Amino acid sequence: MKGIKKSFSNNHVLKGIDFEVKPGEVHVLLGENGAGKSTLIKILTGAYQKDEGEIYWEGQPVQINSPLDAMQLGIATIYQELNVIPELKVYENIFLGREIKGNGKFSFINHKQMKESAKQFLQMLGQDPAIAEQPLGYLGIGQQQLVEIAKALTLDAKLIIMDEPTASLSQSEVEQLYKTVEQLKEKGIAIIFISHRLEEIKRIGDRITILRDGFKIDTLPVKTTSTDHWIELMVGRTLEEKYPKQTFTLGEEGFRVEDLKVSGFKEPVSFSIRRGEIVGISGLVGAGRTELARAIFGADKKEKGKIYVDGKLVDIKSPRDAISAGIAFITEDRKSEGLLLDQPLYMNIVLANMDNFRKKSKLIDLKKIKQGAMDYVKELKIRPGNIELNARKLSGGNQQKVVIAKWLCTKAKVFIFDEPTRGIDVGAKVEVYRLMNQLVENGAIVLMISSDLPEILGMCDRVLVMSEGKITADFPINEASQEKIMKAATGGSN
Amino acid sequence: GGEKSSGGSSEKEGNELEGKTISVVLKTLSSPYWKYVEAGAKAAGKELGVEVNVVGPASESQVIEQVNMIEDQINQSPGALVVSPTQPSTVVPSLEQATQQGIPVLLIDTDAELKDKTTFIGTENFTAGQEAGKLLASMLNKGDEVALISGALGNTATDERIKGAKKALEDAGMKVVAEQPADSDKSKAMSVMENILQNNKNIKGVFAANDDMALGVLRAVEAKGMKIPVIGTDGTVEAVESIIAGKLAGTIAQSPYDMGYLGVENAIKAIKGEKVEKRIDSGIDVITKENAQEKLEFLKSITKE
Amino acid sequence: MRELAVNSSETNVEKKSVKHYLSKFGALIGLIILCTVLTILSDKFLTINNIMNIARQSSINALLALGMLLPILTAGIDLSVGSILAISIMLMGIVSVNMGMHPILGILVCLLVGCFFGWLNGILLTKLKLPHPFISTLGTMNIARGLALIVTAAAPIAGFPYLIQFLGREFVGPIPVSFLLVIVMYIIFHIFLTRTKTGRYIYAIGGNKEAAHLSGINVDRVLVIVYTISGFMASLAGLVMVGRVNSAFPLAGLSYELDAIAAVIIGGASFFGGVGTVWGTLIGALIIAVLRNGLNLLNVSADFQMAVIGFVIIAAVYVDVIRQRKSKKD
Amino acid sequence: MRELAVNSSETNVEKKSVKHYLSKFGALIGLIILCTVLTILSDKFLTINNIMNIARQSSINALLALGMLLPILTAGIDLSVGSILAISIMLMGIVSVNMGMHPILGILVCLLVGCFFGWLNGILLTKLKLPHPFISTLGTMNIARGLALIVTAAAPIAGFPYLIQFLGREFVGPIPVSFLLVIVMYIIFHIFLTRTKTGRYIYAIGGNKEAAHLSGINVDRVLVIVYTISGFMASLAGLVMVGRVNSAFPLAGLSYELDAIAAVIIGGASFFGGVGTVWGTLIGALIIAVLRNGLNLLNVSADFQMAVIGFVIIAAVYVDVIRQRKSKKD
Ligand SMILES: Nc1ncnc2c1ncn2[C@@H]1O[C@H](COP(=O)(O)OP(=O)(O)OP(=O)(O)O)[C@@H](O)[C@H]1O
Ligand SMILES: Nc1ncnc2c1ncn2[C@@H]1O[C@H](COP(=O)(O)OP(=O)(O)OP(=O)(O)O)[C@@H](O)[C@H]1O
Ligand SMILES: [Mg+2]
Ligand SMILES: [Mg+2]
Repeated sequence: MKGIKKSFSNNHVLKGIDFEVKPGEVHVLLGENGAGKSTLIKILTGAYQKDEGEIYWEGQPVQINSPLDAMQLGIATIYQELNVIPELKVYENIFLGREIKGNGKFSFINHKQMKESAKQFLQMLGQDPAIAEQPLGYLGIGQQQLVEIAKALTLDAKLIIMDEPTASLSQSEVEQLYKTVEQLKEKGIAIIFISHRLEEIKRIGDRITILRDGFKIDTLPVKTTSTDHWIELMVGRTLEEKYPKQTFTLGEEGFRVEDLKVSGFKEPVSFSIRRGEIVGISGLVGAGRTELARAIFGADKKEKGKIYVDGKLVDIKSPRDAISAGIAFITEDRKSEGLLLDQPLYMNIVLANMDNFRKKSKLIDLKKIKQGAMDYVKELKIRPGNIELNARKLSGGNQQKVVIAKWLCTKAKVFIFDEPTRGIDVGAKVEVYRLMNQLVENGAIVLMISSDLPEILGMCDRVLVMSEGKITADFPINEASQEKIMKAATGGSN
Repeated sequence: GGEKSSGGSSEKEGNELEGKTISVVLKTLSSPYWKYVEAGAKAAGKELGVEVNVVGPASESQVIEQVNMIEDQINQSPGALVVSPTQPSTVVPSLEQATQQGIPVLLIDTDAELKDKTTFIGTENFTAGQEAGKLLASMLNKGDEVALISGALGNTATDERIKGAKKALEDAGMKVVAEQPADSDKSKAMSVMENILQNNKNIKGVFAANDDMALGVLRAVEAKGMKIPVIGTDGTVEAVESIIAGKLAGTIAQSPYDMGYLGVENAIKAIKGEKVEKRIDSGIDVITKENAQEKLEFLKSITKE
Repeated sequence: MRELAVNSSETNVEKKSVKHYLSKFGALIGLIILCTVLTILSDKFLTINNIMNIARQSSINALLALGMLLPILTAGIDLSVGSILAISIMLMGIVSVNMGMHPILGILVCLLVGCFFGWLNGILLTKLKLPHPFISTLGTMNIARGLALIVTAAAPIAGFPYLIQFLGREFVGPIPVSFLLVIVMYIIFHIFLTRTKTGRYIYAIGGNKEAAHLSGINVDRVLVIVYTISGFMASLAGLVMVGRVNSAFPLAGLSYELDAIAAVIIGGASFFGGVGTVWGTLIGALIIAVLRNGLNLLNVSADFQMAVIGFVIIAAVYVDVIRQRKSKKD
Repeated sequence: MRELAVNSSETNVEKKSVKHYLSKFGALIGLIILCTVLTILSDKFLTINNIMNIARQSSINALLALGMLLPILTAGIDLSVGSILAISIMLMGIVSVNMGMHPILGILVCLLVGCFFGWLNGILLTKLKLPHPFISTLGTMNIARGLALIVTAAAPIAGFPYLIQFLGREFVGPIPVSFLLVIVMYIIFHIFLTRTKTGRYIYAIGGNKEAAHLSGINVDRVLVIVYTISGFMASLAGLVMVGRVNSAFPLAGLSYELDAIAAVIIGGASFFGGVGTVWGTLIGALIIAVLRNGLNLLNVSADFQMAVIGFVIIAAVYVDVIRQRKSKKD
């Protein structure tokens, strides 16, 4: 790609990017949220049209006007935002657009062959092949992501683009993915890999291109350069710490869940959190962590269970009750559960706490809302910082920050974060971590569900591990290690 | 066949008719006009001792629904069928089926080209329109401008009335300056008339293809502070009351009650095998201030039941 | 207008706001084009008298469309408005004409009946959990129409007292009271939708029901309110209609839902919810009324009218589409 | 039925499949309940004769609904089917009756006109980028109806040749040809929707348009096909109607879109696209036809019928909702 430029309205996102990928290499794209990574690859895949510049494929200039053009060249893409059809079966999603048909020109789709082939690919990714025949909408978001990966693999492409594929995967799936990437590399397939997880870049990347403010800063070999150097190039300054963990003295118990049971769980779950600690929940995809959080929050029915906030029993039947009890729930899927994509940022931010922004007349105080929203936009460094913009127009990471802002705005006492740093850049992650520190310091309770083990180990004081709807382990952080957690997560009882 | 069906309103049964029922399928039952037909048919059934089922779709636009109703009635093997077709040609195939099964078919209000029909009872809508046109012309001077308000597009009954009125008015030397549809809807008629008056200040009289529209037109005319004759068709209570109050100039009634009554009366004759006239005129009433009171009392007496 | 003024004061977002404003009232261009063409074609069109005619004629649909905007904002629909209108005015007629009770009581009955059926729509949708309001409101549409026919055995009711006729009939100077009512209701709804919690929740639910629920919004409650208001507006439109024609008849409002929906959509609202404004809806209702009025003035024959209306609906929306595409490019 | 058989053979997913099957044809329970009640209430209901009546009476709506299923699967709608039906049969009448040309030519004209207007809907939607098919099809609905009125100055056409009447009129043994046509078309559509690429793409577009586009599906092309087929089915339904009543009239099919949409939705399809089956739609169409027929047999008056139909629409869907909730709990 040469001299690629792209702007939305007056927002110049890409200001002339040159970029190349060689067969058999894993080329990583790194940059802050909103740096234009996704935009760049969407131009390559025909989802967006470039304003200027040229694209060469195997030495020849090519025109890519639609996703189909890209596919026909042999470019497969896993987009940052899930692009799946919940109503169709998993195997149909995998072969969408490239259904297997019989031999004749007018023959019908061969469902049987598609199922079998899909099962193989799923097995390759370490998944239960039986899910091939489920409607995709039944799967959790992590498994949906894996389906997307399987979809790209079936294309038999020469270039595979992965835009933050690991963001919603847990450790074991990530390992599986790394293996798959290695295999692909060996076959001489080129891979463009976007990620905010520096450890993983180090592990699988060959070269790295860093973007900032719409410019390409540099392309470096991965092995011979340091992550600190990348960060410096990426944010324009150095970053002292990736996990700015602060320890506070433990206070009294602030949040307790007792004998909570939801329909999918084998046994009731209990745990409690004291003031001053951050508790993490780790586990594999589908372990039931999100279900647990949803049940606490009143989003799903619970069969039984008691919840105490500040030692007081609270009756939670709906998210509304939960919010008034002082609980906030930062959901994992920002697109379907978090944002009003076609509403301005300020509405998104104040949505859960509109009461605070009303005049005596009970009418909404728009000025106050915008002011309040602006404060959070500044605090979380949401970019672009225009609160009138619709949420849809933000990059993935910035959207995530908007969701966090919404919950900060409720001034809750208990914060449940479900995959809070999914898809946000290192700089922003540190901001989120600082924020957690700050919340804890101010007496709030933080419960963090995360599939990112380094993050759990780096930020939590205690870690709970879930497996198949049970809590299988409860470690203080100094006793925890990747291996121990993984063992507990895969069902090992201790 | 002919078992008693559960929905019938009349329990009395004539012995000589051996429990036969008469099915009456009308264009609709949702307007006063068709309610009068129903009242007439039911009254005849009561007096002559036969069970009468009167059905009709919820609105006059449900053409195929009416055909379905006819089929469903035939399915119950009635002694005779009395039908008023919304779209005359559409009922022919199913009515042919009835005549083939030996069920006498009588048409009322609107005729259809059915070979073996027993009779047609009614007045042509064209004639009714003509009468209305004559009435309106008698209130105006040669060369006056008039407007016509028709029903929904493609509604044959109201279209025929408009054609008749137009002919009579033009024959009498009037100038038709506007002709617009108002879907037999009072409120729409008012809007349409307002718009027509906007363009044609010299209109001296209006004919509307039914009374509801005539009353809507009247509102528009009155709102303008004008006093010109408005003629409707059907002779509904509301229209007649308006005539008595000196507002509506007149209306043409096609004797719906008589149509219903005669329909059932002749159906019984047909069942018994008696001779029935091939064409029975149910007559037209021209209602103006002179005879309105009398008409109103009659209408009230038949709807009370 | 307000919106524009507020935003313009903040200079840094000014340019965007003008665009924003245009994109909000895009259908306005369609309306202006339509009026220009009609002014050229008929010298009767641009007269005070005729404009007041249009104002009156648009008012029933404008009220229905305003009510309809709410369900559509929540990604729903209300097919029952025409039927609710009918049953409301029939019962008002029975109370205030047939039974001769006080007109105020009649008006109350009318509006309460509208609210009741609207509430019923909401309850069917949220408590019975019917999959889409199309079903619940299609059901109520039939039930209410059936009842309207049953209550007086299809007989119309005339001779309403002055107080009931007031809204639909009187003028303040040259301006029909019904249009003043429209303006007042639109302003109230504008404030309701933009400045109250429930109003904003309506947009939120339309934008993302799940996110709204998880943000602590009592979605069911808001939906019940939405359909109740829609029913209320239907009965209010009925009240205006009764005043206009001094009678209530059971087939009143038949298929009016289509015009109301068309007004909302022409006015820029989205069927997928979350997008739409009251002023857009007003313009949508005016486009439809101007069109009907203009074609009457031009004495276009009825069958052609139909075809022309179809064409103009498409054209009006298309103008909006082109304009939006352009403003995006700039 | 097929689905069940296929799935049952795989024992490990058997239990799920039965549930799945039930959830697909949930409306079936509603239909069975309805039939049982009617059999008890009327001894005429469960006769061969009457069942064949129902088969005939349902066929027009069944064909329209089958066509309507496609737009709804793509999260769209087609309001123009009734009008397309009308213009198709009017032009067929002009060609084959008024001009006396060969009946086959008439049939061709009918079907081509249907395809043309459907195609036009698709083009308006995809090329003019109108925001929602509600607009484009509302436009065509008016245009086609206007044209149907214009072509013969609103006069009906009767006296069609036998060949044209064949589909709507003839019987094979006791079974009406029109119902056989329905069965054949439903089977074809079932295969089309489940076994061809375009068929699957229709579901994909309804499920997630953006994802479908990014998967290399030519969304616009599929949408044009969808609306063209819907138009085609409207004209096919028109052909059956002409055969049944031996005449074409310009108001034919007025407001049929509502019944067709109701059939699709009662049959379990979702307005948000991606969900729905042909067999569900067939059951939906049958429920409506059985209901109307039953009420006629019981001599229920039209106003009560209306109220009852409203009630049953809600009840039928509610039965489905309860059943689904139950099956989810198990
Ligand atoms: N459809 C759009 N309309 C307008 N602006 C857009 C659109 N899509 C993206 N942008 C803007 O383009 C910029 C780059 O976005 P992009 O999604 O490419 O960032 P990114 O580097 O992938 O970030 P992240 O790490 O958060 O995914 C952002 O400022 C975003 O707001
Ligand atoms: N709507 C649904 N229908 C059926 N099964 C579901 C549904 N939603 C989730 N599941 C299943 O429930 C299990 C628990 O999912 P949950 O999302 O709670 O897991 P998790 O630990 O949060 O994992 P993730 O990392 O994917 O968020 C998974 O096996 C998932 O496939
Ligand atoms: Mg991105
Ligand atoms: Mg989760």
